[in-house]
Amino acid sequence: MKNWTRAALGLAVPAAAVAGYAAATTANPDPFFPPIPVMLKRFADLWLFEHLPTDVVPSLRNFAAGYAIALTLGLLAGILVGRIRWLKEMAEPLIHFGRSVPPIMLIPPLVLVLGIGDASKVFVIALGAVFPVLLTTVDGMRQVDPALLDMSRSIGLGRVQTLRRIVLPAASPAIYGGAQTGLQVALILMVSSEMVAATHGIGYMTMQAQATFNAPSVWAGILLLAVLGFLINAAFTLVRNRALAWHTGRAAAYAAA
Amino acid sequence: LTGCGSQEPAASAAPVDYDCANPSPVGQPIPVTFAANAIVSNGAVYAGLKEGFFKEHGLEIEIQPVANVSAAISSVQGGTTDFGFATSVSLFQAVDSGVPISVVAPFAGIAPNYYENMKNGVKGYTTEVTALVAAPGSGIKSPADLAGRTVAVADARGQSELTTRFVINEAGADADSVNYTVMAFPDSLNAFKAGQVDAIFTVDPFLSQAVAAGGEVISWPGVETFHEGPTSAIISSNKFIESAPQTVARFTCAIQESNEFANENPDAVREATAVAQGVEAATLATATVPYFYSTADLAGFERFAGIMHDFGFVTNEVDVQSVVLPRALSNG
Amino acid sequence: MNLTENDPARPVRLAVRGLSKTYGSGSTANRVLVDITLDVHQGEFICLVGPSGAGKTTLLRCLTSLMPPTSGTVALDGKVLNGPSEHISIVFQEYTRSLLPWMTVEANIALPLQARGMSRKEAVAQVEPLLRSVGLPGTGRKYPWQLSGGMQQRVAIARALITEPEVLVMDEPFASIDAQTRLELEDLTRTLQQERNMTVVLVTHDIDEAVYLADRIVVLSKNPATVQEIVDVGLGDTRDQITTREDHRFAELRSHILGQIRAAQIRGAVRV
Amino acid sequence: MNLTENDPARPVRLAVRGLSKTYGSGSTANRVLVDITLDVHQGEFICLVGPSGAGKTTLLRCLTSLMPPTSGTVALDGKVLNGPSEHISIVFQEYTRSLLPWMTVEANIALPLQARGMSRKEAVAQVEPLLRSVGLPGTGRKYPWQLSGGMQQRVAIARALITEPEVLVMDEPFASIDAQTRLELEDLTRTLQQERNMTVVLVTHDIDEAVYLADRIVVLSKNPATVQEIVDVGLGDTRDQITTREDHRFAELRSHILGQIRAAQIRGAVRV
Amino acid sequence: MRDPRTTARRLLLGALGIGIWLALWQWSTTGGPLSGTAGLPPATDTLGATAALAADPGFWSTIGETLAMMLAGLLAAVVLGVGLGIAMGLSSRAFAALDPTTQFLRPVPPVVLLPLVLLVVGPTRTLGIVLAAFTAVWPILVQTLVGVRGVDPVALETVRAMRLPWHLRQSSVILPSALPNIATGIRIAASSALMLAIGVGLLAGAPGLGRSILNAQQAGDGTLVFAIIIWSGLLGLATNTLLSAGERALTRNHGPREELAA
Ligand SMILES: Nc1ncnc2c1ncn2[C@@H]1O[C@H](COP(=O)(O)OP(=O)(O)OP(=O)(O)O)[C@@H](O)[C@H]1O
Ligand SMILES: Nc1ncnc2c1ncn2[C@@H]1O[C@H](COP(=O)(O)OP(=O)(O)OP(=O)(O)O)[C@@H](O)[C@H]1O
Ligand SMILES: [Mg+2]
Ligand SMILES: [Mg+2]
Repeated sequence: MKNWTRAALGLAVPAAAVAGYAAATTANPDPFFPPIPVMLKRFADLWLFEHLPTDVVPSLRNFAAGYAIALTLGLLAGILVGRIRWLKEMAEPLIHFGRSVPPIMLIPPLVLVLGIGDASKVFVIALGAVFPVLLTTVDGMRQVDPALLDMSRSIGLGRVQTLRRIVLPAASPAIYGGAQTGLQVALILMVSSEMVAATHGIGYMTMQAQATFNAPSVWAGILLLAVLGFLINAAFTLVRNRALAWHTGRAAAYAAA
Repeated sequence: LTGCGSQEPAASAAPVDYDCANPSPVGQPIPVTFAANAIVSNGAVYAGLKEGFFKEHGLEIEIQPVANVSAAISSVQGGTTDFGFATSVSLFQAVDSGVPISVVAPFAGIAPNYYENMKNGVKGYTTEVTALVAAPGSGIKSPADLAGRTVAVADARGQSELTTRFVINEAGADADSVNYTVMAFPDSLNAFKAGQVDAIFTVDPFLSQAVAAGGEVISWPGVETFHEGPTSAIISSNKFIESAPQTVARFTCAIQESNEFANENPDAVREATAVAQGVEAATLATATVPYFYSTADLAGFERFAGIMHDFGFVTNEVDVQSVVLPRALSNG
Repeated sequence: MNLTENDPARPVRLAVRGLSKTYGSGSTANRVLVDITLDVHQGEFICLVGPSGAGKTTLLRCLTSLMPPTSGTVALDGKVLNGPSEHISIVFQEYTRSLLPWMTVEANIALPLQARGMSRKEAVAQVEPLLRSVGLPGTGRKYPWQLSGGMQQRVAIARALITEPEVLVMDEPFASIDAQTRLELEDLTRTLQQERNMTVVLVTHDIDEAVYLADRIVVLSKNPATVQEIVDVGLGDTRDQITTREDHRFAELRSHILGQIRAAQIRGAVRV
Repeated sequence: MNLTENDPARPVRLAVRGLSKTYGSGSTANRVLVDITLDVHQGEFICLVGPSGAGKTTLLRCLTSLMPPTSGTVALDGKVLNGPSEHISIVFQEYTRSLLPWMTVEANIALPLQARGMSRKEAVAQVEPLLRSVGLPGTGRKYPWQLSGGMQQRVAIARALITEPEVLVMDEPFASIDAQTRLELEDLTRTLQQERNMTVVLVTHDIDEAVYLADRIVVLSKNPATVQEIVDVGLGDTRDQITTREDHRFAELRSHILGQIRAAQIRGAVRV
Repeated sequence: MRDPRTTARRLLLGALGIGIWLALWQWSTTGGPLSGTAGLPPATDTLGATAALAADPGFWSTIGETLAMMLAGLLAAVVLGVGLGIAMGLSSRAFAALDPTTQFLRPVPPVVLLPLVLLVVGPTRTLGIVLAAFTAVWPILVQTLVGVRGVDPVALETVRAMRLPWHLRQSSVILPSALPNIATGIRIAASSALMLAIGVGLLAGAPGLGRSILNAQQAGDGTLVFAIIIWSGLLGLATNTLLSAGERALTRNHGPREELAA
């Protein structure tokens, strides 16, 4: 497919949505659904300059720290749990229990232990994002073609080498999928954690706007999060596509145009 | 006042011929929904329900519990519920944002002359519903000492923050220098005990627990800000008011009767609230029951709106008169 | 022609003793190998033939300790194997599935050296000469899925050879390779085996190939597999694609083995 | 011996016109097929031979429209193909990966019938006779990964045959099958082709097999592949494993083709 | 099929894991670093309250509410996520058309949408379902996409050659092959759906466990809050156990899956 067809197709859906929204808001004005220009203006006013250093940057810092912790821990724990059977059996109920507890619920008690500063927020983000990474690591490692494992044993790759060269690469598409889900969870929690016990941040601002019926600000917040999410996701996709070039390349080798 | 594009004119109050004193019977009770969170300030409605005031006016009420005031306002304006509970602060913010809602009945507030009585040390006027409590050992003696400190408030840009800011400014400090962190009352109490915040804006029963833990009340921000008047109201959407004026009239009467009953029987209010919250009646035995206004206090509303405007909580000056239904201003 | 005596000059490298293998258990049990006993000597070239589905691959997997036998043992140089040994290289029948799609050809081939602790750079440096000798010069930077089936199979062969193994186990290694290249690879294998005094066990369906390559040919029967016959080839150590194949003994052995496999086939078919 | 005249009695089934294929583009472009033109007649048995990596599989994939050619066309009965046709059955070279591991053998074989709207039960009922004719009686309830390599390959063959296709395209279908079974399957394919007047295109590395089976043999050269030669076999319609292979023309053809492949190989090697 | 001894071992080790965790909790809140922290009840108190809840029939109907929202949301998400995932995985056109939009919507935190959805449907069960579905759809979509793209290209080409009709192609190749990934996606999504089904109660007063937590929190009953948290964890555990059992049944015959762990 040509690049411009791809771009055109990709723009068609959002364009239709925007046009539909614009038409609906003109035909049927509603204070909670402000017209798009109002939204955009508020977006520019709020986020472009004034609150960027005080609210956006700290939020993103928490996000980055929490997500980095989640990736590291999720991968490490996933590998350990995936490869050490007794550990897996011991940890499995706890893992599934842990990830079922809504992380937002844990913010108040966490505040007691870690304070209302960034530590509790980073912790919550890490806690929420770690599970998708961990689970897909464990599951992805189970899906390796047994023929590859035979090969690996036969050429004398040790446990660590097998893990590094065979199991993890084979699981990498699944792990990247989990990391992407973790990214979303981290964003959700970045915002949510600022809605409870916070003094600044994107979530705090947006929640405040919601509580005061400031619809354009709420929408500006949604827009900001969507844009940030989009950019973060795009960066992630870039990294993933590079790492999984073999995967896409192989599939494309067979795919009919 | 005009010039505020976002402000819709009040609901056109087509004269309705309904007399509270002579409840006209209906064949089938009219079903209506009411959005409220289960707090003592809503107690009059719970008590009124139990006393049968709503049934008397041919209404069958279903209470939709909501988490907070903005959720209640949202659900009223969206048409999910017919009526709802709103604090005056949230109400004016909503109106300021162009949300088409109006006050259909007065509700809980601070009793007339309360501030005067408190200043004069009249018995029974030593405490109020909301308080600012400083943490032990924080060295904070007055709201002025809060400058640069962290205070836990109950809602972002809501009544708690507004009144806290007001008392700090009154005390001569810069309200902007304070970190306001939003926490639910129980959480803020725990954070207070754990030394995570310097002061909390709170209400009973957390207030007494905070004091028991060594906290010191440094201000009664509600009464010190507003002095007296209705801090909350019963609202409905303009659309509903126009489409079902009879029902609204009946509802107004029932609320007014409930309010009068509540002022005379605070214990009944505590009891009914406890049932609604699903807690032991003893838990609320000492809870402060607010004063319930039976007619809307326009002057009070106007003063509140003015303070909000001064503190930038609303962008325009709110035309209060246009958002209060005439019927709510009179009794019966 | 059933010559199974040991050659005392050559020590026993692989000793298979009473090896049996049953897949599954209970009602779905599938008895594949029964009581296989076999000695493979150092520097010997063994070809394993037998009907499809007899159990050749299963035997190789047990032989190399990739899979535990149900009973019996396999010993390498007198030590019972409990897991794959680094002295044994394997070329798998499912060669397309045994290459790593995320690694280039040269990385795939260099992998066993890295497993032995060599740096990647050093290991990769050894790849190109080997690629040339399997007829794939200049393909090191490609990915396996960019190669044809026969090319992938040769990559798998190169990977097995790179460690200069003492024992080489190959499962139908030339099945997808054209006649000409096949002859070359046969000679390459035979030459390396002679030069390095390597022990080779090779499964093939091509009887000519078996006779041409082997010092001894092991014929497996079917359902379950037992050693039906072991044939001493006795065509000498140096072979040649033209003269050896013209040897009258070659033709004799060829038709003998074909008859044996046919017999094994029928024996099996009766039991189904 | 370069006999490429068309047989006017038989209509053209598959018409390949100026077909070229280049993998990738820019600096990594790999020109594999160049200007291949070829007619395959109804009821004709074509064998495709050529060095490993020449482009045989690529040609088959373009021929069956699994992959669009870079230029040129393929027409079936005069209609240019734009996607796989239901009249063509294919046996893939990577047979282990073309069987679905989550389906039993019989479900795998029945699948193409279900594709034609037959109920699963009805389709499965037709499987057992076919399994018997490829030498796998009673294996219908097993899963592919419970079978040996050669058995899996036969399952893939059975799957291709079940629809009684008009055109059968096979990529090294007997590579992993023992000599005896291979002969039987060769005869099976040839018999079915004769009975059903089926058109067959078969890739093989076994020159004997090519000569034994084919009406015409297409020799591909390498790097990039072009049609190097098309050889008319002319051994008659009925063949026999013993008499046909003893025909003096058989030996002649055999060494001619081997020479051609060797030439193709060398031509290719020079260009690398 | 599975050895009863393995099952016993699993149960035993699982119990051991939970035991260790509880012991740590108890120690840290009674004698350890967190002792005396208000709002952090010791394990014993919490477990007592947790057990007491089991005897309350009203609590079970609350759980039922939450489960109903979660399941309905999850179901919608599965239909939507798997459908879109397959479409985007198989058709580059569909991918090009939908990918930017999903990339844009995916990171929007559902909690931010809450006030808007609340406006339209109110603090009802529907609110929970909509938000649960909105959250759950993304992991399912992502994992389905991963799964569909991971289908062995040779297998895919095989069925293309057979010209399998669309539904057969899905049911015979795409779904079975992508199933392990889809199952992982659903398992991850289930906990997100549960989180939202509870969250809407907490943040907006929709029915279910969240509202119970809200009430407990407003009443300042920390022990009860933690007891309900434990129940939500148990609920997640139960959902996961069911889902994995289903997954195992579905992928039973996918091949000789070798246990990696020694
Ligand atoms: N996806 C791909 N990308 C790039 N090059 C490819 C790809 N697939 C095949 N090739 C190249 O195309 C050439 C022909 O491959 P093809 O599989 O058609 O050969 P073949 O004649 O079938 O060989 P064999 O007999 O070994 O199966 C090879 O040189 C191979 O490297
Ligand atoms: N995982 C398994 N589970 C059950 N049975 C199996 C399994 N693997 C192989 N078998 C059976 O064991 C027998 C021998 O298989 P094996 O792969 O060893 O045969 P082979 O001699 O290598 O055949 P080929 O020449 O076709 O490769 C076959 O009948 C096969 O069905
Ligand atoms: Mg085999
Ligand atoms: Mg090929």
